[in-house]
Amino acid sequence: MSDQTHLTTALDVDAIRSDFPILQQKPYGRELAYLDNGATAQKPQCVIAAVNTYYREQNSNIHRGVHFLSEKATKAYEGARTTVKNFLNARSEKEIVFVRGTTEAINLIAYTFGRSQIGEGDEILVSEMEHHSNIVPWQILCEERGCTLKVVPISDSGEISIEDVQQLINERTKLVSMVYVSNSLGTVNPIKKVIDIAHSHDIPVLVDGAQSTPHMRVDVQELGCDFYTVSGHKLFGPTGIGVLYGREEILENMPPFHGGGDMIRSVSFSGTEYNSLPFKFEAGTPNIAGTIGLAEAMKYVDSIGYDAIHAHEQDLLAYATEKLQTIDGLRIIGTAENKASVISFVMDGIHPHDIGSFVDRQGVAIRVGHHCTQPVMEKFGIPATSRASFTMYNTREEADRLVEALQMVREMFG
Amino acid sequence: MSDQTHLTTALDVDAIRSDFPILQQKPYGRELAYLDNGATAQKPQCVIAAVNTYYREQNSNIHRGVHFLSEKATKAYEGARTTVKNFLNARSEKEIVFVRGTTEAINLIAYTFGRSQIGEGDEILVSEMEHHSNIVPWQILCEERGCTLKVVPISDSGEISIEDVQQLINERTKLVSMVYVSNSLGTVNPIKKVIDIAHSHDIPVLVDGAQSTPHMRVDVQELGCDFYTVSGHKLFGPTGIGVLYGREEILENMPPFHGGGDMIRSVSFSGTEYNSLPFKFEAGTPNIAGTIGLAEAMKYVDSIGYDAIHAHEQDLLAYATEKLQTIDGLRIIGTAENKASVISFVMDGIHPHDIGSFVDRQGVAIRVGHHCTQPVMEKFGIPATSRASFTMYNTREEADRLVEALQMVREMFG
Amino acid sequence: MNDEIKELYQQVILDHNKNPRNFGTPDSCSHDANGHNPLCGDTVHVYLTVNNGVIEDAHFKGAGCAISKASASIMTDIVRGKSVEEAKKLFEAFHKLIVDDSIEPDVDVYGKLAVFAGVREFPSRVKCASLAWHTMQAAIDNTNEVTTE
Amino acid sequence: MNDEIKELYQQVILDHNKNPRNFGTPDSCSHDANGHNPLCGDTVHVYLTVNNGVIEDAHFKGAGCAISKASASIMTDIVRGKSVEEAKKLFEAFHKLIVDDSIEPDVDVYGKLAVFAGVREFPSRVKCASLAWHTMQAAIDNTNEVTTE
Ligand SMILES: Cc1ncc(COP(=O)(O)O)c(C=O)c1O
Ligand SMILES: Cc1ncc(COP(=O)(O)O)c(C=O)c1O
Repeated sequence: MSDQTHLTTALDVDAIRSDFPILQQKPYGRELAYLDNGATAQKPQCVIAAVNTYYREQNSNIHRGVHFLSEKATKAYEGARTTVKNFLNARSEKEIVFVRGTTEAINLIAYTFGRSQIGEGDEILVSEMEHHSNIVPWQILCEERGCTLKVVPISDSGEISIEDVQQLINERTKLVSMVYVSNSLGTVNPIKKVIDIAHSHDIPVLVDGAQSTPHMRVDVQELGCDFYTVSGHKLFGPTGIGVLYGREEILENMPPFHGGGDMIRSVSFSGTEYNSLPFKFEAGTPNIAGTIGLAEAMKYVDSIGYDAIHAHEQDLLAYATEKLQTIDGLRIIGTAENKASVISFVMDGIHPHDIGSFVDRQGVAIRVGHHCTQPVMEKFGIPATSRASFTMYNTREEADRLVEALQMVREMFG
Repeated sequence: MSDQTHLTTALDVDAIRSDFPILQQKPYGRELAYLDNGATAQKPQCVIAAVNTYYREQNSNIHRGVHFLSEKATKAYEGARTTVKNFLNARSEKEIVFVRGTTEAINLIAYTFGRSQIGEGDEILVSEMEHHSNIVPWQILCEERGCTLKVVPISDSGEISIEDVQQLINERTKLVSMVYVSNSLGTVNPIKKVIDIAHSHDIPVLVDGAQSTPHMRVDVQELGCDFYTVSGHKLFGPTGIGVLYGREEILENMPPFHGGGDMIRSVSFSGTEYNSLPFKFEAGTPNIAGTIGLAEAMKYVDSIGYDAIHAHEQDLLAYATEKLQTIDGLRIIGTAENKASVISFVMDGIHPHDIGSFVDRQGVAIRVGHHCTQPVMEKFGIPATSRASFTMYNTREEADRLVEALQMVREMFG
Repeated sequence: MNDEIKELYQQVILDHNKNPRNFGTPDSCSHDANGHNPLCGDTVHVYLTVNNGVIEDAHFKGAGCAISKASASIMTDIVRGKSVEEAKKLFEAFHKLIVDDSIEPDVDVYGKLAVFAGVREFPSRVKCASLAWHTMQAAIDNTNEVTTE
Repeated sequence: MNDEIKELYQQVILDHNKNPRNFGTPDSCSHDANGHNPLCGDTVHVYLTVNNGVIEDAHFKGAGCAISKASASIMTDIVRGKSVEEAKKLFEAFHKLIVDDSIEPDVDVYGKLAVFAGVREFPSRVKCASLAWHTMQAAIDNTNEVTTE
């Protein structure tokens, strides 16, 4: 990779880095190289400030109030919903449900769509690279309802084959639930093709967007998916907030999930009427500050632009991949053709935990473990990997520092 | 009420007020009198700062990381759990589950304990003064399982009778779920007596603590309840965070709720093992900043002290009650002997919505509506009430301003 | 007293609230519908007698705040004698009037409706003012039930 | 290189990691248990031959990080010939050593275990160091399965 390529990325990384206060932290007296963005992203100052301002100037409960602060808070909250709607290009605010994150989003679908539409003998199709949050809710449902979880296998490069999807879908399949970008392998799945196949059989598709949203523009109408999930904390937003997008018709026909305030039209002991979308699925006081912070994060991402982010990340991916391969006995797990800037690797004779602790003391933050994808570990016959995941504020220098630290690990362990 | 009484309250209200930045807001150019604390409380600077600091210095995903930030964040998150444990005097951190708020807490119980322990012909006992979040989850369960929701009626003063509880409990009762402090009436229920009766029949008790925790010290061991809920945002904490306390033995025997990361010990497509408490009930990335802010809020409340808070609030309650009754045609709804500092009222010939808008323009924030307790409205034959709810930072002067504004409303509407 | 409050609660509105016109169930009607604002509990029932596309009679019943009651009262006064098309146009104009800051609440243009211009300063009250109109629309369209939220 | 890292990965530990002692399944044993650290996937199986309250033989098998392997290797070396009581006391002492900053890692007191004092600077690695010990304890107590979290 020549410097030429590097220079053509339109990102002003220094300016971006200065937007993220935490990057000034000095773990063990060293510069922080935060390469754990797949676990959670850091927050730009504008997001932190939006949360701060909310509590200092707008805080109130929403929807039912007629006073000054309540009107401010409601406007900010519903304004955030509009921002999310535009960000994902949903048709309407009715399709945007605020949840805690991807895990809650998938469980909501399992409890509502799942329990009303999927029964004995039915099948749900996932892939072998799913995060636990896209496995366990279906296992619980299957145990309760006598349905079956079918699994699209992955190849040695960490890819699914469209032929397998085609073969595994049948008249018993009631839902396809698949990750767009794998958090442990980096694989970008051909999700549009999967959706098209499923839809040709009238099967709805849930897309786990926890890892795709941080890396690429997602247009839910273009994708055509029935459900899409976002984890705010992975998208430079606050913790405890996320989005479930659902097509209006499909949400409309689902029973509610949580019962409580705001999701009802009227309550009496003789019978209760549910509210309209999206409120039907938002019982109780929501994470108001979280939604406002998330909307701010989306605006921030838009201000940088996905094209620039993507170019920058792909540069880092190519650069780091090349450099990592120079290390003795290092093997990259996940070598799909279409990858996001996530690199999992193992090193001969050195356990990922030792790698993690070691590079941490050099100021380099990576994640080690099974990344909540144990079936992937099983498939590759390893207990864990080390994972570096890059985002817009990362640099080639940080990749170099990782590589250096790994060389030291190699030396130490012989 | 003499000034003497006022002076004996140990609170330094001015100092407290200066801890809450939002109280400097000037709606329509007037001082803000925030009397909507029952809907949500404002946040002291220390809570806002804790959230801010988390994002600037500690932000990381928790539990599975070995790097600097991850260790910081995990320590802060689990430290918050210990603070909550001590605050409620639970036996162990295993009994403290972080949720979004009371609504999620009750729904979690309905989906787990409810669906595994309550079946056809069984009964659940609530009261007529429950918030919708302690009605609708049970209605959903009853419809699904063929069980029945029984209701302890309330008197004209807004109180339950222990005799009614005794009579309604029987061998079919599988759970008593009751609010400690009513959000629309202010009634403090004799919850300890209810628990003792239920326990003498071996029936577990869930206490909706959304409104009690802001007003009084709650010791879950002393109370003996099986479940207790907290909404952080009503306790001066961030939005999107709350607590479900559950006795260890009862939580241990419950099936999980959400499936996903962190709630599992191991996952494979041939079978999954769940994690130990409290993690079994905390799937996915939690609201980390929220837990840290909530812990800070609890420390703040402790630093003021519930005794002082209670004395101050009771003074305001007595003072405001007396003054409000001087207004022509004003009737207080909820006149229980044991009340928290919550006053609901109606005015002859004037709709609460008009009252709310009017007093808002005087800078006085109250809530108008059914307060998510429609059965209470039905019982009193009214569509809505106006509600002023007081907390530690409120003053007699603010109560006076409410009364003045209401007098103007009276004049205007004739 | 706050000026915007005075704008909102003009004497006309207070008067219609106290003494609503066309209040009660008529002996007969050709169209009717029930309207409900679940957030504040306001309900209104609108009864119309439409003949050859002309609203010959209009009544309402219900319980609600001053704004929603005055709105129903004035609406039923105003639409009487108007064609269904004219009534719909009035609703559109009315809706703009109560949400759009830039519109001059000219009495020559809006007639009695001009008194509702003050609502625009109270976003949470727009639904109160428009409930009766939504319900009239539903009656005309033969949708029997309408809720605003 | 960071000093604390050097403290953690002392030569002794690296050596035991590379060439673990007492590694493998013995032909016979009187007590055994399986230990598992679900967060990093470390597993260790400990086999003991206990006679008259004395641990006559100790082996282990498993996969894990350097710290957990070295810990199992050194532990099985050290407990051999010790009474069950002595082994339990050693575990207690070891646990204090790896969590308590104030304890001097005196070689005269702790012998080979002293090399694990560096773990205290790595809170997330305490479980790696103690897994083998927990598992030995479980074997003695006849609990067949133990997990740390
Ligand atoms: C692919 C994928 N799906 C789901 C999740 C779960 O997201 P959350 O923890 O935000 O609920 C994650 C995050 O770790 C993920 O990477
Ligand atoms: C008595 C009571 N229970 C439950 C709730 C619901 O709490 P949350 O909205 O925080 O889930 C409230 C809050 O309005 C309440 O007052």
